[in-house]
This record gives sequence, C-alpha cells and structure tokens, in this order.
Amino acid sequence: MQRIRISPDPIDPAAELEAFTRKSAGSGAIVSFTGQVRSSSPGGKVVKLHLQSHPVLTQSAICDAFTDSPVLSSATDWRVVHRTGDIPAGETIVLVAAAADHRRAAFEAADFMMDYLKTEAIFWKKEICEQTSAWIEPRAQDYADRSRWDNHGR
Amino acid sequence: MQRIRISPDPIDPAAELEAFTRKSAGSGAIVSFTGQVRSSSPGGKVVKLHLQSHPVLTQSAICDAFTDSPVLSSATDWRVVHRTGDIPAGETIVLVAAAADHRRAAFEAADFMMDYLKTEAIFWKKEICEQTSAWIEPRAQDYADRSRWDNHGR
Amino acid sequence: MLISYYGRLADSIGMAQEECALPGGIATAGALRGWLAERRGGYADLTDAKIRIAADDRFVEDVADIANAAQIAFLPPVGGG
Amino acid sequence: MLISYYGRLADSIGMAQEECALPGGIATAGALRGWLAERRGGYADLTDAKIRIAADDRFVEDVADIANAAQIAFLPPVGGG
Repeated sequence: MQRIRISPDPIDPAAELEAFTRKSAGSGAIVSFTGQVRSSSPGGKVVKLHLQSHPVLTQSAICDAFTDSPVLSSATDWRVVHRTGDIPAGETIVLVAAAADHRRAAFEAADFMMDYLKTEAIFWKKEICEQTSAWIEPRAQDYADRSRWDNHGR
Repeated sequence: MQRIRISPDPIDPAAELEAFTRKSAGSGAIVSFTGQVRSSSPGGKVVKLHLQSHPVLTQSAICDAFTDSPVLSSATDWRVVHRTGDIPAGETIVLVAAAADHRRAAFEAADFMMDYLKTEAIFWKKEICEQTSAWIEPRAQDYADRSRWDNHGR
Repeated sequence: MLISYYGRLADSIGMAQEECALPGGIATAGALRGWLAERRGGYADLTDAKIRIAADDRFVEDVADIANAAQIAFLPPVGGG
Repeated sequence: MLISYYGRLADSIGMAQEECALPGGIATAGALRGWLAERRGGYADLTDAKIRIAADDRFVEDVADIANAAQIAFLPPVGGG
C-alpha cells in the first residue's frame, strides 16, 4: 500500500477514488478532495503551474506529519496523490482521500490533509500566466485554515 | 443538468465523480462524499439496508433546502445521488459532490449536504441484520452536526 | 382515495397502500387520522402528531381539507439517508 | 559536493544545481551560506534565515557540520501544494 504518491504523472481522480473505495468497502464514509489548477488568478489568465518537490524530504515530511496526526488516527485509511512538474490549467494537482467509520472523521481527515499540504508540505509553486509568472506562497487564509488543527484532540 | 438523482440503481462513485469533475474543470476544488452501508451495527452483522423515499416529496424537499442554502451558494456546482430500495452491506448509499473556487467552500458544501441528508431528508431506513431488523432514526450526533449550519452566513 | 403508509407505518399497519372511500363526515387531514385509527388495530400510530400527512404530494396541516385529494400519504419521522 | 537550489532560488541564482569544492575553512551549514553569498551576485538570498538547509536529505541547523556531506540543498519557504 502506497499512501503517498508524488509524481509528474497526470492524476485521474475517478480512478484513484475507485481504487481507494474498493479497498475501503464497508468503512462507511469516504471523502475525497480534488484540487485543480485554476484558470485565472490575480496575475491574469493562468497557462500552467510549475510544482517542484524535493526527491526525499517532501514525501518523508508528509508521512511523518500524517502518521503522527490525531486527526488521521480517526480515519481507517487515507491517500495522497500529488502531481509535480508543469500542470496545465484545469488539470488536477492533488487528490486526497480519507475513509472512516463515520462521516465527520472522514471529512476532518481530508480537510486536515489539505490544510497541511497547502501550508507545510515541501512544494514550491510557480504560476505561469500569459503575461507574467511568479513563485507563490501560501495565502493568509491557508495558514488560518491550518491553525484550526493545532489543538485538535488535545 | 440533474443535480439530484434518487433511484434504486447501484451508484458508481468513481463514474459520478468523473462526470462531475469533467463538468467542473477549472473550479479549483472538488469534494466528494461517499456513504456506504456499514457491515456491522449495534444490531449485529448487517445484511442490507432498505431505504424508502417518497416519489415526489423527497426530491423536492432536498431541492428547496439546497437551492436556498447560503452554504451552497458559495459552491459553483453540486450533485446528490441517493440510492433507494435494498442496499447490501458495503455498497454505496449516497454520493454528494461539490465544486467551488476554494477548498473551504467545497468542503463546507459537501459537509452541509450530508448533514441535511442524514437528518432532514425524507428517507426511511430499515437495517436488516442477520438476526434482527429495525427502522433507524438519526443519531443525536447527526442532529448536532446539522445544527452547526443554523447560523451559517447570517 | 389512495392512502400510503411510509416507513415503519407500513410494517405496523401491515400494508403500504390501500384504497379507501371516505365517509361523508371526514373532511380534514386530522379527522382522517382519527377515522383510520378507530377502524382497527395497528393504525393507532396515525394519531401521533409526529406523523406528517401529505395530500397529493404536498405537506398539509391537520385542519386542511383533504376530501377531494386523490392521494394521502402518512409519513413517520424520517430516518436519514 | 552537489549543491541544489530549490524554488525561486534557482531563478535568482540562475541554476538549479552546481558541483562545488568547499575551501578548508568552510565546515558548517551557516559558513556555507556566507561563502556562497560572497562569491557572486544572486546568491545573497542564501543568508536569509528563512532559507532552510538540508544535508544529504536531512534538515540541518546552521551550526551543523556539513564538510563531509555529499549533497546540500537550499530550500526557500514552501509554496503549498
């Protein structure tokens, strides 16, 4: 079982959900999140994102954070698939999925994983628009979302 | 576009997500929830659920509640697929999906739809276990989850 | 008039639907509850205020005139999806 | 020693990787920052404390001895997935 996959290959969200759901039959609740490259941004019309990861640290940091998380301990299973490299507008950057016995735990697990990925995961992101391009850092909202989990389960 | 589908046909969550994602390309964020018949319950090992809906009121009440919802007004699109009739353990009862520009809105939309479906939607549910069978009403937790939305956006 | 019993009501009454001819004095949804409940055992549940009534696919209050409805549905508290 | 520059550092420095032979006096991660930054333009960013350093795929503090590392990575603040 490979819970975390980071690769430049295109992501097929339906195929990922199908494989995950088949493995999790009987869990009761499965939540998936699919993040796509938005076609417009403050910089203009987006052509593509360039996502860079570290060949070792990106995966190991996600693994450490998720394995130790009290939020994910309520999930029966979870999955992260993250694309890197050049990703055209409209295509999928990330898919996370979580299974749990009850829906609240499944929602929280997926929500937590995304908040982590958006703020702490080791990715560098360059947005290439028609006229400009720029390296992007997390929005203030992303950090606020992430901080919701700081006292979870304590 | 048929946002709400209630039918005794088996649900293929991956196919539903695929169709929804194709329509929503560029939205940025898509959340899906899949609810399956759990294989065990306080009544014992579950054989199947029997879900009954009303031929007119079930769909119209969901449509009214969701169309008027401030939570769903932040979503660019949403979908409800609900199975009725006899549903064997492990199979999918319900799939909801929500698309939005940002992930928080997509998560909240899917979460809200499920809380509504679990408490207010017009379904009657009988759990058929190996030894016993019983009509099921929402858990106290379901009502508590639902009440989280009462003041949303006001 | 076609009367439908949903959820656990179909089990307690022993059928999901029946065709009834209403006697002249029974004109409101509330009166229909009482008339059905008095007819025979298993129908007592119908007088529970938690059981809602729909006439021709619309929810109605007990005071509503249902004498001309083609279909009446008795709906127990919902169980969630 | 293979030195890698991630994210916006590769743009400001003009390359993603380079092979460097460290002079004798440069033994810690912090000293490496200063030595690289002094060599030529574009490297000034490396002295920013927000730029983290990994030696052989492990994060290290500025005081860490990196003289025997095979690979050093300079990692600017992450951008999120």
